[in-house]
Amino acid sequence: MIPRQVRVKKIFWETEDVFTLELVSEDYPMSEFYFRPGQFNMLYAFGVGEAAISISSDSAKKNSILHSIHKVGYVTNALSKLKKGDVIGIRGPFGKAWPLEEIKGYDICIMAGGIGLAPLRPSIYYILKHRKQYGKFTLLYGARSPRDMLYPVELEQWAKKHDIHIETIVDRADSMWRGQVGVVTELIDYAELDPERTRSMVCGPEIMMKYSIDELKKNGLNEDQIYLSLERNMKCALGFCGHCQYGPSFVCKEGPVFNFSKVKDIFEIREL
Amino acid sequence: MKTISKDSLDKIIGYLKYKGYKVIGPSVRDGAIIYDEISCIEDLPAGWGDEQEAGHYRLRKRNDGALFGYAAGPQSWKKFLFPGKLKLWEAEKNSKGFEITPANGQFPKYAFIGVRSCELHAVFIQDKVFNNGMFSDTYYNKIRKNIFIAAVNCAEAGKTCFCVSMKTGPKAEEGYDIALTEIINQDEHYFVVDEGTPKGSELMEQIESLTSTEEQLAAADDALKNAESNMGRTLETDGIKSLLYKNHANTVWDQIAKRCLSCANCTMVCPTCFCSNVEDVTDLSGDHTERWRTWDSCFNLDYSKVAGGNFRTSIKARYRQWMTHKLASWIDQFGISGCVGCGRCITWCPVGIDITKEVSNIRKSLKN
Amino acid sequence: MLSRLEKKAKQMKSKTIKVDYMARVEGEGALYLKIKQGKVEDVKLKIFEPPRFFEAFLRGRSYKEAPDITARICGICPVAYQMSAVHAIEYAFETKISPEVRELRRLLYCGEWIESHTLHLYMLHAPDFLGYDDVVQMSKDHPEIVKKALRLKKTGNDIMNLVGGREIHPINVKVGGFYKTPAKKELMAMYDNIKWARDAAIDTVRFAATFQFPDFVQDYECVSLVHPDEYPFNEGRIISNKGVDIHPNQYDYFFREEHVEHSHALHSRIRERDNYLVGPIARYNLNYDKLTNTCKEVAAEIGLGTECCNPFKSIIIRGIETLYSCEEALRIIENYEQPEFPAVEVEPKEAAGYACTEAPRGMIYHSYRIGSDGLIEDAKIVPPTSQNQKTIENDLRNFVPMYADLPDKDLVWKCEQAVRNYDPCISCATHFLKLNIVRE
Amino acid sequence: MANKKPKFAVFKMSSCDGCQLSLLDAEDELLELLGGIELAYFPEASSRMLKGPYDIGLVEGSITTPRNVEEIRQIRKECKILITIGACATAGGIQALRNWKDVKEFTKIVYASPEYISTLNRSLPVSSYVHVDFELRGCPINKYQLIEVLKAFLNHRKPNIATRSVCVDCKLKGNVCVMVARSTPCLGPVTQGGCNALCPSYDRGCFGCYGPMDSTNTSSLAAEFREMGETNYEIMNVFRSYNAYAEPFRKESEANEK
Ligand SMILES: Cc1cc2nc3c(=O)[nH]c(=O)nc-3n(C[C@H](O)[C@H](O)[C@H](O)COP(=O)(O)OP(=O)(O)OC[C@H]3O[C@@H](n4cnc5c(N)ncnc54)[C@H](O)[C@@H]3O)c2cc1C
Ligand code: SF4
Ligand code: SF4
Ligand code: SF4
Repeated sequence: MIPRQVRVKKIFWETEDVFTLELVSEDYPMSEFYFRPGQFNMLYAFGVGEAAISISSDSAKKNSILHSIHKVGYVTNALSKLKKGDVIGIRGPFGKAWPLEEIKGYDICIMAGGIGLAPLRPSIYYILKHRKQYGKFTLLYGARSPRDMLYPVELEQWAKKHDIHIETIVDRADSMWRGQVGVVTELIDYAELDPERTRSMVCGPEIMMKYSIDELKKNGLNEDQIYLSLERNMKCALGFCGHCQYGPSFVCKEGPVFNFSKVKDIFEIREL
Repeated sequence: MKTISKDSLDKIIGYLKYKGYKVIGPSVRDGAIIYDEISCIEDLPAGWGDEQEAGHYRLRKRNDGALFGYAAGPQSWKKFLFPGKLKLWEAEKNSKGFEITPANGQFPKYAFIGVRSCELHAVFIQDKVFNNGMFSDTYYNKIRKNIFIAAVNCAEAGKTCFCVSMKTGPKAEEGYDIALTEIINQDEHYFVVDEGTPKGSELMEQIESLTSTEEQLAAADDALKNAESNMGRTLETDGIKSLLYKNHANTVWDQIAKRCLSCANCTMVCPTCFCSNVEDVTDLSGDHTERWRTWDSCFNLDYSKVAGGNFRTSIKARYRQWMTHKLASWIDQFGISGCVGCGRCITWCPVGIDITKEVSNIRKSLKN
Repeated sequence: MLSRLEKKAKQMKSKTIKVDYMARVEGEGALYLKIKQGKVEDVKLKIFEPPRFFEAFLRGRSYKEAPDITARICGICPVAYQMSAVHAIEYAFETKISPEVRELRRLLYCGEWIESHTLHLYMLHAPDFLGYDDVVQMSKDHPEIVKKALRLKKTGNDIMNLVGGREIHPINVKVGGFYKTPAKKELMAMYDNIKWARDAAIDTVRFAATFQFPDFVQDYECVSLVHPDEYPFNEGRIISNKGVDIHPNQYDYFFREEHVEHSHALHSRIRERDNYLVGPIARYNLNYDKLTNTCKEVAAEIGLGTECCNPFKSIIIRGIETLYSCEEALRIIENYEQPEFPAVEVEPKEAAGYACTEAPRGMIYHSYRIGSDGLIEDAKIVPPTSQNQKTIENDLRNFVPMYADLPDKDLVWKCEQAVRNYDPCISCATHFLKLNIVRE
Repeated sequence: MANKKPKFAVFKMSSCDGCQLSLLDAEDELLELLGGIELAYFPEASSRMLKGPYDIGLVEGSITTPRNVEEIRQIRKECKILITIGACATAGGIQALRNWKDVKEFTKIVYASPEYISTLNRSLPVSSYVHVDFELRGCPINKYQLIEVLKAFLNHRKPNIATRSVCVDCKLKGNVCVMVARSTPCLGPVTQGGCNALCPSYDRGCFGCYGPMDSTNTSSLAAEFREMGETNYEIMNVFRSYNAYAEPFRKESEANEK
């Protein structure tokens, strides 16, 4: 339960209310912070508390780690006020990662909503780096508005430089937006999924995930071809505090990434 | 098996104290049997029994002077292994950032006197919880490693007990250092003692004892049989997991929700419930901070809150989570039921909601 | 030498002084003074604290709820309220409480007196004499005194906490006794600290005696409870130095609350006579002989005498009463045996009950009419501040001419100080006072 | 915490003064607390009355007069953070009992010349008139909770003020339930903790002075009280005390009116 200390190397704002922390350690070799895409850390703001935050950097980059954080409450607010050189606590990494090994050789369709792109970014880096080992690679991403879109510059670069098909959509457009308006599920036709060959990873608000999965299933994907990352209240991340229970699972240990077939029976039960 | 006189129990307590144990046992306080530090046999609830029903508890005077003639009370041993409030660490700001110091842990050496079979099982269950395969809880394990357990077999069952259904009693089968069976007849009051570990045997060597006679062993057996035959309640566990998993939409939950207060008493008294919260506190300057762990409950509304909303706002969903966890998902999580049939949640629910009855209500609802 | 400003002030013929919000008093009050040619033409101690209708909503409630409800009249002296209610109801039902419970109740009073007197003395009133805005400022120059004051105050609160459950709105008081009585060893745990507090109280009296007091002696009709054996807290006859000697059940006959035009406030007065004084000075003057020897010695040491008619010196008497409370607390704890039952059975019946007790700031009166079902049919409560209000105004009337020449700022300070002599608790007073909604 | 001391103010509406007294009752912490802030406005304790704006304002008392309404609107403008303290400020307090009665009638009972009394028909919480940043419960508040709230706001962290039942505190304290073991009616199961389960620790039932917890089932508890022999009238009164106008208690008391 005792956090280690890391230093803020950089803090920058992705959107109006999402910022990214770049963290480095002087006391420990950075290898101790090695993670697999999809895992998360518990970040501790001194005197304020902890929040579970996914790691959003490239797992191959060995000198620092990144977290993209949505400013929503006390802890995330405190983290947002950090300056270069400040020290925070960190525990982790925790949780199950995206099954990047298992899905090698398949077409990949990522569906992300809002801040949900952050936990998926390490997977994107990984797949792009090992591009040949995967089939067709599609990213469908929806945000509330153009200004809420995460990593817009990077998205553009990926699309330009790499073999990845990216489609974006926003709930509400502004005058600058030339793209599509609507919800992320509307993008699925662009993916031209080959159901047999496709594996999908989904992350975003629970309601977005529900409709995305419905859509994927309609396009012929089996439940076990879909992976999703869940959020629950989390206090310890060690499987002791009980808060993150999701039916028979603890999200901190057996999740946050689940194969959908494992949770399909309970996914639609309200207030589980 | 050995037989010791009633007064030898005092010697046992004395010896344990001499060995540096903090001896914890039952005593009477505020109209109930509670667990607290004891110093001699006089502290035990001699001649006290109890009368329990759903939402009802009264002490009852017994006429036989039994020291362990009561059923499970409002407290359980979990309060020693998994304290309600525990400081985890504190931290101080410094020029480098801050420095964290683990709470300078005091890990008392406890001797528990009077642990019932169901309570032993509850400890086994929490052993699994706090050593979950990936992580183990420091405080729990440090304390747990050093406890001395003097179990007591039940000679009489409470009206809300159902350990037989849960296969957790009434006989203490393992995990104790010594197990006592209290026998009282017209002119004798003695204990039949079973040594469960070398630690237990070492203790017994210091205590005057005789080898138990056939008669004494038979009396001990009868006592257990008596307990087994007068269990206050039963819970049908066959297929319980799928029963609850499949019935998440059953109207029985709505019925319960009308009565359940979401007060969390059931989870507080349950010997296996393990949920906790953490609180960060700071001093005025903000330079010093502490992290505390406290008992939490799935009945508390905040428990399932996240920044975007709350996963379980209705009382119905919270009760369903609790009962489904106890009796079904616990099995998936830890390979064992989360209920040991002690009946505490039934007795200490202010409105007397009865887990055994609700399970049977769900079963009945399927027949109709 | 008079300063230029003061000279100028002296030349001024008439002025109006307004204090919109009296500081360091409990509750919200305002002061209005009209001075014409050095004479007070009009004086109003105004209370704009909103009314809270306690007497009205006590109607229809069970007698059992009275101690909890009446406590909420005032967070400053809740014990006096709930205890007066309890005594009045026990009088109605002819309930005989056990001697142990009676002693414990006195102990609870000791706690409230120590706490409330210390609060007023050091935190609200002493800054006046020493020229500070508040105790925080004062603590910068006198850190040791303030620390000691806080510990003394805490001693009172500790007693209230243990005996009453908490310091504000205690929960342990009930008709017939207590819900739960403390064990002797719990009381003994406070003993040494109360001994310390007794010494601190002696120092307090000496400290207060060093203040500068205006030479302002008044002829008051002092009213307080008087008990044959003890300094009054919880019972006794109502006595005055001008001939009143009645049982509390005759209160309504002898005392009147009158409507006074200029202030729209109810002022208490003795029927057929005039205003009167309740509180520390009245108690001291009528009960000097019941004080402990230490109290008398300390009073003699500082030259206080057996009677005091200078309201500014009430601060010293608060110190002496604090000392008395410490000694009384020690006596009670020494002799205490935990009673077998925390309360006696109470049998409600159709009856009326009356009681007076002594709040730190003066005598409080409660009367109830209760039905056979135990429900309250009518209640009347007269708090100390409304009894003193007319006297406060009189004091100002007489006091201001002595200082009418001071610059406004200083005069205001002096006037406020004169009001604070009474430790007025406007929060409780207002439940019974008319309020003038026009704020000047 | 910023280097500049935050400006701190305490205001009073209609109340008994007990909650603000809690601050002065924190004898052990008072000097440290007041050393860390600038006491800009606290008439009960200080003659110094600085003008706003204030960083933190505490408000005690309910809104019962037109004057209160005016004041609270002004106070809200002047306080960056507005915290209400006590049952009066958070639920209307005991004076909200008038809300069921004709105020004119009440006025006549208490005052000889009712025409001078100017009050609103109802006693309402501060939040009925302005936005409140945090509500601290209790009649009176618990001083340790108050200090916790101040520390939390000064350090921009979440105040550790639980909103769940008194029962949890009772169990943490090791109390034996008065309802189960003595059949004493107790509002603990529907009342927010914070008092450290005071009344049950003194062998009496909770009477709800911290107001309703975050999710109440008052009708189930009322049914249990009825079972224990309480009359509807008694149940009505039990819910109609210091937090009478807090919605769950108000509704339950009304449900038992006849
Ligand atoms: C596995 C996982 C990965 C996550 N990854 C990210 C990420 O990459 N980026 C991101 O911005 N957010 C992420 N979140 C969500 C993030 O943890 C919450 O938004 C954050 O905890 C809110 O903390 P707060 O104190 O700022 O919010 P507040 O709303 O102030 O929280 C107040 C209280 O609400 C409760 N609370 C709210 N949300 C949570 C939560 N999720 N877990 C525990 N308690 C909660 C707590 O009791 C907390 O004390 C993730 C959550 C999980 C479980
Ligand atoms: S669920 Fe109830 S009966 Fe089962 S172990 Fe917990 S308290 Fe005992
Ligand atoms: S089941 Fe009973 S004890 Fe548990 S939360 Fe509901 S009412 Fe409370
Ligand atoms: S137990 Fe209930 S009534 Fe008593 S102090 Fe606590 S909240 Fe108030």
